[in-house]
Amino acid sequence: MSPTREEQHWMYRNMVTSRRFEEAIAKIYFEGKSPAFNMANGPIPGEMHLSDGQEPVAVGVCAHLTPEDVVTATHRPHHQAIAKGVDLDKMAAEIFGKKTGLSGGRGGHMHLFDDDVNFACSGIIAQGMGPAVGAALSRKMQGKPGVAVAFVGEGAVNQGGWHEAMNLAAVWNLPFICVVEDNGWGISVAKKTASSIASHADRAAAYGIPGKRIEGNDPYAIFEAAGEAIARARAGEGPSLLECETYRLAGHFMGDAEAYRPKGEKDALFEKDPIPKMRERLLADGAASEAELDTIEEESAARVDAAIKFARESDDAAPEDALTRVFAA
Amino acid sequence: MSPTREEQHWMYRNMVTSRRFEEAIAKIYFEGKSPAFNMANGPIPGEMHLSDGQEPVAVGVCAHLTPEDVVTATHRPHHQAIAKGVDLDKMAAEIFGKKTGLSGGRGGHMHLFDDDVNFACSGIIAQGMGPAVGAALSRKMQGKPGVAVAFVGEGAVNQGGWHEAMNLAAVWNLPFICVVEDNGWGISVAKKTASSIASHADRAAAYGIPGKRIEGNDPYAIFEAAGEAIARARAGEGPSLLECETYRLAGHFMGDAEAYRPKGEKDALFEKDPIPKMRERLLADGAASEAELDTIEEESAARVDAAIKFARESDDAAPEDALTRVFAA
Amino acid sequence: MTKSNERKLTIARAMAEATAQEMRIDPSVFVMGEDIGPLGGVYGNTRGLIEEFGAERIRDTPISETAFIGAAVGAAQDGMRPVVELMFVDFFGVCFDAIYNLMAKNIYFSGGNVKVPMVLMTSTGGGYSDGGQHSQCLYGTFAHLPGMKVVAPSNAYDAKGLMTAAMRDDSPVVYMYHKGLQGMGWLGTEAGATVHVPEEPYTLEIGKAKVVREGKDVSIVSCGMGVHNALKAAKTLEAQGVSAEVVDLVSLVPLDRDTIRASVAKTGRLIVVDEDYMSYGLSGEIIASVTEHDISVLKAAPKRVAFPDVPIPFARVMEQFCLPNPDKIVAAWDEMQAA
Amino acid sequence: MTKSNERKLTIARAMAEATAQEMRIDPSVFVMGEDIGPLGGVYGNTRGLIEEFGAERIRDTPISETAFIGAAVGAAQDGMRPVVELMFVDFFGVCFDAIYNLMAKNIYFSGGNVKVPMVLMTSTGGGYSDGGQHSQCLYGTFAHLPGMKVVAPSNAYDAKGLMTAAMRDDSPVVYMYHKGLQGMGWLGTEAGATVHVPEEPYTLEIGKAKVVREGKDVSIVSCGMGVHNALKAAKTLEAQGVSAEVVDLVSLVPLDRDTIRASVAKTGRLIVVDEDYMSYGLSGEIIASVTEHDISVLKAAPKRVAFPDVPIPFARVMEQFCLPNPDKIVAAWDEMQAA
Ligand SMILES: Cc1ncc(C[n+]2csc(CCOP(=O)(O)OP(=O)(O)O)c2C)c(N)n1
Ligand SMILES: Cc1ncc(C[n+]2csc(CCOP(=O)(O)OP(=O)(O)O)c2C)c(N)n1
Ligand SMILES: [Mg+2]
Ligand SMILES: [Mg+2]
Repeated sequence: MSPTREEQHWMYRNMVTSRRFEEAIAKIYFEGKSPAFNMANGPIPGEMHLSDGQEPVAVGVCAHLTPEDVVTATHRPHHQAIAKGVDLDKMAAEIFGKKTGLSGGRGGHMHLFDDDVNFACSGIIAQGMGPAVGAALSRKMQGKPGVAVAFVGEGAVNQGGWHEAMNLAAVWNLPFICVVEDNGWGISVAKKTASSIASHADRAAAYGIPGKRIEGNDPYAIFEAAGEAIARARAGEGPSLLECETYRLAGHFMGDAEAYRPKGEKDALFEKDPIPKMRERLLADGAASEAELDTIEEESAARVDAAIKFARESDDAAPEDALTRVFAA
Repeated sequence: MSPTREEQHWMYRNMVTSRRFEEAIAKIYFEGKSPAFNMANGPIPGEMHLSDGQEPVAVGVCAHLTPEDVVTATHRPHHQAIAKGVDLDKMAAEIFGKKTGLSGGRGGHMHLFDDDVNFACSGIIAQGMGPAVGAALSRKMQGKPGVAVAFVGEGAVNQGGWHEAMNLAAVWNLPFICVVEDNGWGISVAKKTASSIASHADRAAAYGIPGKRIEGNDPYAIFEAAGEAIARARAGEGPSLLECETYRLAGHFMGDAEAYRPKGEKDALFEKDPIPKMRERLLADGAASEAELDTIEEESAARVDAAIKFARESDDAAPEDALTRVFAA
Repeated sequence: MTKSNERKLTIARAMAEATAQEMRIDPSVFVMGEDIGPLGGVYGNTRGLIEEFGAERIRDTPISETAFIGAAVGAAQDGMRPVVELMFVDFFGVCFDAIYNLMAKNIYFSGGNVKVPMVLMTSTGGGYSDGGQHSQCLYGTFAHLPGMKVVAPSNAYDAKGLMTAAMRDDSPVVYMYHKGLQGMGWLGTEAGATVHVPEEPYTLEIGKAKVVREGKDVSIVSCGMGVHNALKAAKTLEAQGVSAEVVDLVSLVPLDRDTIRASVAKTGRLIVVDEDYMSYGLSGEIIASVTEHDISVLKAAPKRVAFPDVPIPFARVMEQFCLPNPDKIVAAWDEMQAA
Repeated sequence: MTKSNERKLTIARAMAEATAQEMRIDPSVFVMGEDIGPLGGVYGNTRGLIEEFGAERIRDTPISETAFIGAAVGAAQDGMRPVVELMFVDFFGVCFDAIYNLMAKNIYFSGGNVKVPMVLMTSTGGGYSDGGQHSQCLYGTFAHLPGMKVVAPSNAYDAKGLMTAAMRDDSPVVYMYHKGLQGMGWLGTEAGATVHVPEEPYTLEIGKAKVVREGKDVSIVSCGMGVHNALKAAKTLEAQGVSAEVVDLVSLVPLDRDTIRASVAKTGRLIVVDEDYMSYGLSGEIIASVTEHDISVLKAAPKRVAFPDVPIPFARVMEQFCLPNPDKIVAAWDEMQAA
């Protein structure tokens, strides 16, 4: 199952949009944070986890999803949010803590909720697993279409909640897919320090479900594997586990000095940046012309600019609104 | 690795002692609880989880252990405590809530701690996993001999903490063995309702360690498999996972009507009671004479009687001692 | 009501009845938890449901609290109204992240764009020698953390009304039922909890306390089992010519401070009875809520009769030594007079 | 001490120094947690340790808090003295069973036959827009449950003494350090937390509060960051002719009620400052501890300046609106006068 030309364009567009978005965020993040870097300052305060380099996973999976499908993501959610179609204006505004943000500034970058496209993320490792399984259960019980995908990092696979949710999804045969983004690191802890086996796809055997590892941060291969898993889920054949090798081109969070990385690792990763690679491939395959790609890139940049502008120009959250929306209206 | 004649006698003795102990407990448990059964009443109040039928697992594993090895057990701990050599007088007294109990009545049947033989148990599912892994780590770091064994039920294998501890033991290559007592039920929930695969031994693959399932509640087969796993751990070759099929001849706890069991299941289990089976086998193999077995049985009964007498005759815990021993002296 | 019209139910049956009635009218309600199917719940509160609604809507789960409570959150956000059971509140430690970081916060994190209509039922309380991991109340633990409503009925009438209200609420409700009130014979039960329960569905307002006995000399404030202890103490005190008012909190979150304050304003004295650990919990909150509002109403220092700050011991004599009881409440009154 | 003799350390460095010194003399001490190795702890409190002690004693763990905290309990019972880190206190929900049902209770369950000499370090606090799962204090949550000592230093001197005391204690100690005091530049830091720290090891008695500023009109009681807010408010009040005493709790468990009561007995007024959620927590406990003891000393109703009962919002203006600060403390004094 290879992506069609349109799908390839969609994938490239979303990868570029995500990258541009993060570049914009990264730049703004440093406003007000120099000369002394203090996370609390500037238009975007707090922790910031960028997903540069990990875009292939988001687009390879989300290319198969519609707004009615459910996605839960992690503390590193931008690429997935964008690929899932989260409203970029409101998302940017949320990251800025504005009134017009997805949740009026209550959530922030680690708590992006867009009910229109069934997207949510959260800040505790493996936390999205249960809710995604529950959404899958809900669809099955209601007889409504839709699958649920939980994205997690490779570090999350050692968390107890991950295991429980996998077993639950399997024993109830739910339309659920767990996608592991293996960027090799959990903050400063290397995968081999944390996990007793090399490929988490092998853990699928513990649940009697298909497991597959996709090497090389390759959007096409991810597209193919995700397509199979999602089709399986839609057909009522139950959950799957995918582990995708990917690259974290940024630090764990902004401000991370990354001294824990072996020398040269970062440079090697930059050489494998998936965006120029996909561009080359699109051209080599004749799947897109230079002009088409330029247009996509320009449109993506414009889209991001508009979202950032919207966020910048929106009103700050109202302080006293902090006390509202604790309970459902 | 078959058990020697002495080991076979030891195993039989401990199985019988455990069974006699539980029979005694079961009888006394009902004192003061009739005509109306009220758990709060009688000389042994509270929940009571018996292990009748599960003795082969305890003896097959503990035959390889010395007091310096560490065992953590569950809410159903008597057979393992006995096989690990926990002081039977103090254990009985603890179950009665007496001053002379292992912890002076503070713990009760689900919280038996005997530091002399490195035994502990607890009431939350899979809770013993972390501490056993930690004890294994402690031995490795201190360069002291000893392995750690965590016994859990088959229901516990779906708990998050189980998974985390397995991975941790594996990634640190610790002298740790997890023994799953698969009695087919977690209270009223059948294994196949709860677990997505039939044999939990297959979950060993998720940690890159050996996993083995032993069918038939067979003390000899368990002895053999446990012997290998423990030898491996002692040799510094890391953790193993064993799942032993076993039978719960009692209810989940005393007072359980067991209406959830399929018709006839209980009767079939009673026919496979491992104690008469082992007696027959010892005789058939010429590993013991009738007289020897009678002596073992009599001595076991006498040992249990003495422990019960000790417990009965001991002073009640002092009420105000409830306020002491919260912190280390 | 005449005796013959009475329809006495246990709390267990009241909860099951409320659930069944709601499930009949609302297909989005379903139940998940351990042993809530064929067994009907260890504490009887789902008895009969699987027979009527089947295993699709009454789901026995693996022993995986993080997964199934997390799944309830996901299902609730997706249009269902799950009722989940945490068999003993003592087990909250294996799954509290799903409870307090997801269930309780997702409405807020979403700015109100998602609803989390779910009920988390959990058994509380000791007194029957179940040891230190099966006997706690943990009222303070749950009530301290924002985003969940918390109720704790003391009788079957309230239990049914709260259960129906909880299932209809678009916010998460933690429903803490006390094992000693549940009406399971094998646990012993407080007779006063088994009361008349109307057949038709009704709701109790979450967040409203009840004055269950009027009095003028002292306010005894409690919830769950403590209410029965308070009522017994009030009887003893009455024989001594002391008129005790008893306030049943019913809800811990939202906390009905007005009713508490009004009662103490009237009586001038406060005794809080709490089966949960004493420090940093319910007893302190009630006292602070009164005193921060107005200390001039107090004729004596407030008192608490609470579980001391020790793990719950197994031995009967030790556990009973620690638990609140009517005698201790009366003694608290006596000390107040002596001071 | 002359300025030149001063040896100012951040709390992070004070903690790391105490740990290193103890590790040098006690081979049973070791450290486990996420990112405590080469990274030196996200909050710097293990910096330099792996270089000196190696990866055998300074162990980076998988993201498996239940396993490694449970393992610490097992190792502690087996003769080791583990120091474990829960990176943010907000994550307690994934592992609280290991903490409160094992670590905190095993001494009691064993009747004192086992010791559980371990330290659980965890970061607390907000104020830098880290959102609702990375900014909590949860003092009340930990202090409510019996069996763990709980400390919360406000400055580097106390931090070192408490750390050494905690490692030498045979009971489990929860060590709650506040991110805003830690001295990590990238987080901003309260200057008052970075103070002179003697080089040689020393211990602070766990369970002793400190009067960090004497006064006679009002007692402001707090811990951690709140102490600095209280001191700033005291300065403002001083300019208005009001003499505020500031009590730093230092330990939450055991709670030094005597020191608090003595202070309020002297001043007659009480303001509790608490960055944790208001209800059912620390602020209520302090007020209750004073009022249950003797209400006659109080000249006004006690006040609390605490985080309101809402999840912690991300947006800076919202979070700052909720957090305690010196102005709110001064306002509490003003309201006390107006009442
Ligand atoms: C339960 C829990 N433990 C620890 C953390 C702190 N933490 C945040 S991100 C992270 C690393 C996660 O690694 P991984 O799952 O591989 O995701 P990545 O950051 O690489 O995308 C850790 C340990 C957390 N948020 N939740
Ligand atoms: C975390 C947790 N969840 C639920 C329970 C309640 N509970 C006690 S025993 C039990 C069944 C355990 O099944 P299994 O692990 O197979 O052990 P068995 O009882 O069969 O020996 C359950 C669910 C508990 N003690 N802890
Ligand atoms: Mg990673
Ligand atoms: Mg079982």
